[in-house]
Amino acid sequence: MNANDLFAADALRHSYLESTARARAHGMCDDNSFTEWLDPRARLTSPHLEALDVPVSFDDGIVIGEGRLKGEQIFVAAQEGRFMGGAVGEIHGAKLTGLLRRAVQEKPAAVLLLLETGGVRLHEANAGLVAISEIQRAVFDARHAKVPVVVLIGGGNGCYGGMGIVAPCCDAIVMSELARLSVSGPEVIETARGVEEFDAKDRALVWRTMGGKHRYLLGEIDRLVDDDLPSFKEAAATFLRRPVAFDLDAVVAEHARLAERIERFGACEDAVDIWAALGIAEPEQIPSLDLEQFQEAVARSRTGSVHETR
Amino acid sequence: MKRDAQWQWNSLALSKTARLERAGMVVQGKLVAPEDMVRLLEAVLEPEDRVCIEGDNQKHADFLAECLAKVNPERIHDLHIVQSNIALPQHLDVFEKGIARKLDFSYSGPQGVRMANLVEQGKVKIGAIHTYLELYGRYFCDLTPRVSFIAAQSADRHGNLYTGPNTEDTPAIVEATAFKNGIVIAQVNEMVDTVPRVDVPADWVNFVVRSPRPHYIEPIFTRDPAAITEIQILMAMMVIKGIYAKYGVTRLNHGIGFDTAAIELLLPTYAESLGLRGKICNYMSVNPCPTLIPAIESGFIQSIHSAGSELGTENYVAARPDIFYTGPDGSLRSNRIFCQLAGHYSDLFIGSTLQVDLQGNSSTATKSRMTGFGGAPNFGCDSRARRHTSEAWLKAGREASQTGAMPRGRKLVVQIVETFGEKMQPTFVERLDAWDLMDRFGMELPPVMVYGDDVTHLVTEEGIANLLLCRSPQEREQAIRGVSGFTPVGLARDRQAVENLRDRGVIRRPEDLGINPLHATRDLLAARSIKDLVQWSNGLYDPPKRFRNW
Amino acid sequence: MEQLRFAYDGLKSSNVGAYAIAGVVASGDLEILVEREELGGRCEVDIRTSVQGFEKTWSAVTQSFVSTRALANTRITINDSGATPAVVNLRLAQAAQKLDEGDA
Amino acid sequence: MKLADLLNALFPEGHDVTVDADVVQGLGQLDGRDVALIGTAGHAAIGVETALTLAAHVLRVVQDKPGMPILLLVDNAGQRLSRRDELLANNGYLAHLAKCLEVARARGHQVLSLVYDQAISGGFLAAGMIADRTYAVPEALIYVMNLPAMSRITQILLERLESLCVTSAVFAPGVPSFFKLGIVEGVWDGDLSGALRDALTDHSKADLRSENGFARGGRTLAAEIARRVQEGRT
Repeated sequence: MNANDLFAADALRHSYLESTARARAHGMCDDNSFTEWLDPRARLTSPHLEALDVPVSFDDGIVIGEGRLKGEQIFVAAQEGRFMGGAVGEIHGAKLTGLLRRAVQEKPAAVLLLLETGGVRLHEANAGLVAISEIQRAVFDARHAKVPVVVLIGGGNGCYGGMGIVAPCCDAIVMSELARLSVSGPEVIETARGVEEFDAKDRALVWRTMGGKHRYLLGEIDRLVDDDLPSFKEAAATFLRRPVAFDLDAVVAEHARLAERIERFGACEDAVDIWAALGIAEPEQIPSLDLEQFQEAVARSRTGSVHETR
Repeated sequence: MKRDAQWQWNSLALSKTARLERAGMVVQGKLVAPEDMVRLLEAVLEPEDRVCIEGDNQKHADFLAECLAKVNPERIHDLHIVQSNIALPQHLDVFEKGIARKLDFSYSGPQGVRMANLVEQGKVKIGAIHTYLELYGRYFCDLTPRVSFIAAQSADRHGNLYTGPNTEDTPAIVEATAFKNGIVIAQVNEMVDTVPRVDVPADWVNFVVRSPRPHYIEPIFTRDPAAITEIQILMAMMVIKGIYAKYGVTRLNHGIGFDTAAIELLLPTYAESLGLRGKICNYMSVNPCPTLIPAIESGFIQSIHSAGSELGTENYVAARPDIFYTGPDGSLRSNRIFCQLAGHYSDLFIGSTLQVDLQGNSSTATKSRMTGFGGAPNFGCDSRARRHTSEAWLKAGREASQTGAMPRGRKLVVQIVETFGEKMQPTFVERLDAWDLMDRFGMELPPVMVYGDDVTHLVTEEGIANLLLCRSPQEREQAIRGVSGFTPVGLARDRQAVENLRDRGVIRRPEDLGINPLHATRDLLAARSIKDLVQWSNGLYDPPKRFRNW
Repeated sequence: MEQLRFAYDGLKSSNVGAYAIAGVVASGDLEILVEREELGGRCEVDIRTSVQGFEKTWSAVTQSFVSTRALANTRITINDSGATPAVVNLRLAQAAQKLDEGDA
Repeated sequence: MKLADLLNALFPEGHDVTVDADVVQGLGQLDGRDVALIGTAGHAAIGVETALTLAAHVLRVVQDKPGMPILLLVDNAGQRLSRRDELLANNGYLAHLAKCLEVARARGHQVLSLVYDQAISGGFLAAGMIADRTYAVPEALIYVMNLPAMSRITQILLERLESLCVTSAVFAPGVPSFFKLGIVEGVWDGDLSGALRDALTDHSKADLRSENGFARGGRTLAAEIARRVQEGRT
């Protein structure tokens, strides 16, 4: 028997986490419909990295372009988490900003942001920081233009730093439980405040504090999906041409939710305490549940507003 | 001449009695309070005693090691430490302070650099570096401990000990000590009314202390499938098809690196697709490494004996008593010595190394560290005393046999390495660093892990060299160069000779085995993450928190 | 960083594919861009590597790779972050295969 | 610059400002009209409560004072580094603050920010750069991360980073770098109320930071690359 025949079925399980940014971008689009913009031949490598004798990449760590999803035109940007941790530099950021600005003009059915990043690329610190601010502004402009901006987070490095702030500025967030979303990373907190504040090596603690399941239960994200490309794609498709209201009523409602969160959970020591407060039976079991079991546990416990986002 | 009638034949027993009497001034009975332990040690120890501080791969008598490092060096000095694994800082503190002077050991791992420095300063005088079997063999010969510090999970008030799944070296240590009038002191994690099973009977144990905290234990054999590379997968495919399938290897021992983890994770996928289930990897001598779970669950591995356990696998092992050796209580009973023995007489050993020379000698020694041998040499050598036969053993023997010689089998000893290691260090070298280490420490031999004449196969990303088929030292050298890739050693190959070896099947490239390197992707792994392993185990495997990313 | 350049002559030619990319610039890995380009029949290889002093190794690796393939009039550009020859070889093969599949 | 001195210099006509738990809010009078003041003091580390309080002040201005210009007063130590804040999703709170300010902008409020003391990383992003335009006083301290920490994380020698600071605005901390990159629109020195008056005459909402960064020679690539993508020259 040919080994590769045997695994044809297994290969259908394309892990999102294990895929490269380029493979993810292709994977979010209908077959062969993705066209990359400023592809590697453009050789847009960072002069700032070069000045520091650090290896560069032809795409500066981000793949952008357009494709079709369920037949509709979409724009896609995918950060490569394995290059510099997906960190945002000058070129990297400008590619993403340009894509969002183009969306304002062309009005695709959605812009998908496949984020995997530690935030600002320290080697080009100031340019990276402002790039994130420009991305944030461009996201808002796309939303004002009624183009849904959908964030997908499923990479091993999570989505941190300034981009962790940008993500909730978008229309919707889809995560897998292996993904993390936060502003400060555990190592940063441990370095600044000590291991008693946050033991970054305790991965179980890291994930229940910042991982996909907790973010879902907190109401910070819209969908929790399995770690495979088709699941992310299906989830993304549900937001096509469905911009979320972005006006005074929306932020006032969000304000009330966030105030309530501090009130209800502000004194909780650990995520498990929050889950218990949400009325989940056996909250300590949450991390070990598969997606289906997790959804059941959440449904059973739903005390009214377990899950509600922007 | 016959000794006279006045000769003392029970001096060891008298010494033991004297020591126990001195101990009686410190403690009543067997149970010792932690705060009395240093005083107790000062009472029972004497200068120049041979002492074992149980230091296995998994469990460590760390509290007792700490106590020993606190005794007064004026009273207790020049001890001779006989111990398998120097893993904790306290193990070397006793030398730094002059409490101990001489050392016979097997393995020093993380303490290798500090050890090397202490040897150079003259604070540690090395007797010899052993394999586990050698060292424990000498426990019953010329290195019997006078006092042994051991670690166990629990004890009852009589002193019966339950070791937990990491029984490891405890039986050998206690047997040697207790039956030569030595003194056995155990630290336990908990005192219980009844131990789950008796691993060490109470009358072999002199003192028990409940350690203020559970003994040191780390999941040192857990390999996260997420870190397995495509190159390791390619080599694993070659091993499965070019060695396991070819010889029909049913009994074997795996090293604990990522290379062998890759093999384990390809069994339910790639090996299954080759129709090899039931034909290879039936019986293994190896710790319950989590990466074995898919191969067990899919019906490849039928039986595993382990030298020690691995954190997180307790419930899984207990739920698979047909596979593992477990006690009436359900938990694993491991034993380093028996596992070494089983592995020694099995059909194949496969493991990795840091350097290989042109004769195929391999070493994990580097210039700055003194790490020792552990168990690999006993697994990784031909079993010259083997008399029973097996398909794999006979086939290897036939390949090696010269016309007219007495027919016999050969154990397959496989070294699996990438041609370049970390930081572009070439694995293949003209001269092992082991020679420099020998010079630096005045050793009598270079510390070779596996001797070239024991190695039968070298596997690299470039191919498999079957050294059994080499008929001269020159052929052997070219066979090794022929799989050494782009290292200087590999670039210096005689191309024609290498092609000839390839024609004869001495060297086999992936394409010769029908393997396309581009198919060596992580999609072939039965599990690509720790979480996948948990799923394979139906939730029975409980990974330590540092391995969780969910 | 060290910059290395090699050029090879006398290779077979092919028109299949325009460009292909394989690998990622991550520790111990590299990215390889392969492009068809009129180069007077040559195959030109440009390498930027973070590991100094391995020119001979790179020369041997690329030489052995191009010699068996239809890579006349092809530019190979590499950003390396300390990949071993084993990984370099694999990524080269992956890039070549993608090129042969006419992938872009 | 001290907050009290700042307010006196900005609003000689008068101001009515309270500071509660490092959160500054109130009104300043300029040419007879009110400017809403929202911000932080005392090098505030911005955690969930701070962000939510700031957002509440923004929403109150939007609801009660339609069209009133908002001046963000920036002095922070970045986002608060704590496990508890991350447990509650500090990123969501910081994003909420940004969204409230964006809604204000969309409803016609001018939003300006002034770094009067220090602005660091995520704190600058969420509570400063979100404005239409950002300004700074000359003695302000703006940076992403201190150099020793940066050296540790990037594993680049501190001396090398220090020498890079001399030549590269992309890298060097400080107001001049952030001005050169187009991040800080202008430096307010001397007549602060005059500077504010001038700034309030500009009602543009466009994000011209990369263009300015290019014109000032600090960011040579961003503007052109973003434009290339935007215009489809890909």
